Amino acid sequence: MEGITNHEIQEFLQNNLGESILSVEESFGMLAVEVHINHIYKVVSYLYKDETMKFQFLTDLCGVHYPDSTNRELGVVYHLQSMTLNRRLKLKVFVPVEKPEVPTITGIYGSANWMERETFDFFGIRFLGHPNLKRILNMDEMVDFPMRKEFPLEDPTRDDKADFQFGR
Amino acid sequence: MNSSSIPYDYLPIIIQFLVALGFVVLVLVGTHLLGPKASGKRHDASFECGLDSIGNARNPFSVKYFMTAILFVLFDVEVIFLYPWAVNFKKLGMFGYIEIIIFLSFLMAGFYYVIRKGVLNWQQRESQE
Amino acid sequence: MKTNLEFLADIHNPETSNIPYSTLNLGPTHPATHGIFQNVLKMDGEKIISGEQTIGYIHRAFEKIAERRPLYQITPLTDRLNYCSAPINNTGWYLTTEKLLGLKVPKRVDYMRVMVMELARIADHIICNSILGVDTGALTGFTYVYQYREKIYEIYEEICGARLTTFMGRIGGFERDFSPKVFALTKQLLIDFPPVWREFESLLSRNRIFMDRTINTGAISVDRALNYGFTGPNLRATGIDYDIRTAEPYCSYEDFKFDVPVGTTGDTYDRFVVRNEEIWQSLSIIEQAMKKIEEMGPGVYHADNDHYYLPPKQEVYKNMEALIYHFKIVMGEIDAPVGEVYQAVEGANGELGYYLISDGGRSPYRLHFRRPCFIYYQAYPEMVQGQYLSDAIVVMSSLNVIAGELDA
Amino acid sequence: MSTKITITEAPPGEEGPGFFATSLDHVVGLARKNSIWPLPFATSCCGIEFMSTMASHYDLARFGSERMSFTPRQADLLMVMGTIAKKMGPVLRQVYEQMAEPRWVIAVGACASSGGIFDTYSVLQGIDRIIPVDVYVPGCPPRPEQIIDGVMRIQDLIGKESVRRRNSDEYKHLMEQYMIK
Repeated sequence: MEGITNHEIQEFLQNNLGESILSVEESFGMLAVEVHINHIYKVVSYLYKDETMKFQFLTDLCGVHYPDSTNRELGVVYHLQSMTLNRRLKLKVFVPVEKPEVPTITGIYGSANWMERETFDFFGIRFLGHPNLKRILNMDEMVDFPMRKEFPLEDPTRDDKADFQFGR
Repeated sequence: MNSSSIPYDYLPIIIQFLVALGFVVLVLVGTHLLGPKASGKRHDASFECGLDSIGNARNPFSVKYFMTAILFVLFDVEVIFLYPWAVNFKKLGMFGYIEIIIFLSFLMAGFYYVIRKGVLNWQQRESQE
Repeated sequence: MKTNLEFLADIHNPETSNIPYSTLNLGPTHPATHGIFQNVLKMDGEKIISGEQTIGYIHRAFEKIAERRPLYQITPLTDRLNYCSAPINNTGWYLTTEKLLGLKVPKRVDYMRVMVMELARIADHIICNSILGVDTGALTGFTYVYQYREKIYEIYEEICGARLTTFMGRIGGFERDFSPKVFALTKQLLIDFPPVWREFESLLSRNRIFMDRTINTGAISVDRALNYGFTGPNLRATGIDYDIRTAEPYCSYEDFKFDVPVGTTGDTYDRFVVRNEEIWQSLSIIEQAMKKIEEMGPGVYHADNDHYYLPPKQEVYKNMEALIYHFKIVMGEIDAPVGEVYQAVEGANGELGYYLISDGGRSPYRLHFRRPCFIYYQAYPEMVQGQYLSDAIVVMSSLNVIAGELDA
Repeated sequence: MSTKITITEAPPGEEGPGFFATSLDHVVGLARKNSIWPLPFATSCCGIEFMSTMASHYDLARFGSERMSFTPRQADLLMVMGTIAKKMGPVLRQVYEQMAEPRWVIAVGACASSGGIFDTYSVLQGIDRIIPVDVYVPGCPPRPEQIIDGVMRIQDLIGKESVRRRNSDEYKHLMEQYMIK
């Protein structure tokens, strides 16, 4: 397909947003760019406004939890897409679990509203400046964050799979 | 002797009336006695798609609903007046025709007033937020 | 003393009239929501001022379950995402895992998958458009056309035994070849269905009542749609011809000739007509796929990869490696390679994406489903503002929001 | 077409020229049994299978359930179809409590019966934890024939139920167990 290749994107990122890019790698035909936490809003809006790149569609936004990478435990992955040039790009941001704060991008993309609420609901990553940051899928009374690795999957009230049933 | 005033000629009608009345009473009383009752605070609360209803339902609502309803009643009654005319408009001939035209023109004038006043359409009050 | 005129004038400007806005709860259990999500609508009489949604009433933690299951056991989860078109979700998941494994799937399997996916798209659009008819009062359309969804169920049963949550196919292909009955049933469908669908279209498309109810209700402009992350028929209704089958052809869609229907104003009528036209395109794709499969004749129906494709049972009894692979696959002891993959598939109501992070273990480290209706349903209050309540019902039904996919 | 057609036999009772007498329970049971108005509490995949049951191919209307009532007021049978999350629990309980007596409940599908394949933190493991259930229909999703079989099981229950059952203390004890006043 015509449109820009990953290599051109990499170059563009290096010379325009060089200081806020921490690392770039390519997997399965898509660039994964790790961005410094304070520059994420700048990078996303730059890519949005830029004429040559035209990354103007937020495909997806989700959280990831790496419990054992110190003070980079919680990550947020943004999938951007340029429909006109038919190219996808993945931005990653990592924050420590003690201070899980990421600036919101609902200003640029209206679709990020619920996706950020879902990421907060699952991982507890607070999105600063989000218009209405509260739980979206789980019950409001829920205290802890279910998608973190240490949270158990099974329903605690169910005892038919408990150990004593199997003589353990 | 066909004097039609002897009461027993009306007996079938009375029996028919009693049967109908009896059926209604029987069903009402029967279901009241037979049917089980369920009542309770939540049971008697108004159905709000599964949630508890907030606020009371008696606060004032837009007058446009009331306007629409009243105007419907008015023009519906007008149509009822047309029935007797429609049944024998052949016999009434030109006289009946003129009468109806006058009757309808009065109501059409009222209808024209309502339309120009814009009572029926909801558009006027544009949303503010 | 207020004259008659001033009294009526009061009604029309809100500052003076002290009538508060009434709020209506289009709550979880409501026939119009086709699923369980809640809209609290603030209304001025019949006109909607603003809406606020609450979802998550059947949140089942798919992504948490997916982190504890080997790869092939995640397919039943994908069935239950958009359960009106389960085969598309299944095939999307297989494409993701095959991309991670670097598995090359033979051409014939691609065509079989395309045929199955287009059948699922027709089934989903049948439900969406006929229920849109029901919501505007035309119940006969639904009962008449729903019969052909049963016919598609019969084809699914012939392929994989299930009607709705199909678990169709395996990583690398299909469990068994399509029996001749599948092709016979599909040919019969291609003969019976078009006249019925033409009749259904003629029932609604030029129907005065339907057009009055749906034309420019819930219209959304192109840039608002893109800002809200619209994809699929809802985005194409606004005029953008973005379709993943043409933008990033997967499963050898490039061998098929079909065009992408596009609307103009992005209102409910356009969404209805775009879905109608997509059914015609899917029918022609199925025809092309069947012709291509018949030309290739009976042949291989799966990629031969021992680690992920169950060896045939006779082999398992006879030779040692097949027995070991059989055991390892069934017990889920096969470790997936390390890597991060994002594979998007053109689902029936939008771009269904699978973002899979694998750390080399047997189950994914993190699996995120890009659920189209979770993303575009955010725009509902903005699309419905200033419309009437009856328009709100029709807009919600034309958006085809599926609760299973909404709260995955 | 199979020629074996079973005609439902009349309830036990005295037979005579031109009249038939039987106990009140049977008559009321017969009437209730063949006019059940279901409340389709359809939340997910089982709901789509219920649409097939109501559509022309499987047609639940042959069993007297033509009119689906989406409000609990005019509903006899609460058919809970699909996964019930914990967030949905209070809603389901409210809808059940607002139904008029006599009321019956079918748990259609594995998710409604026992939480099904979703043994997760957010799913209610079976609706019998919050409301009493009369018939469980297995399957994920159950085929329309299974749903119709569930409705027929309910019809047998209703046919044999005595008119005084809802006032009996055994039923009251059941209600206390679920804290339903």
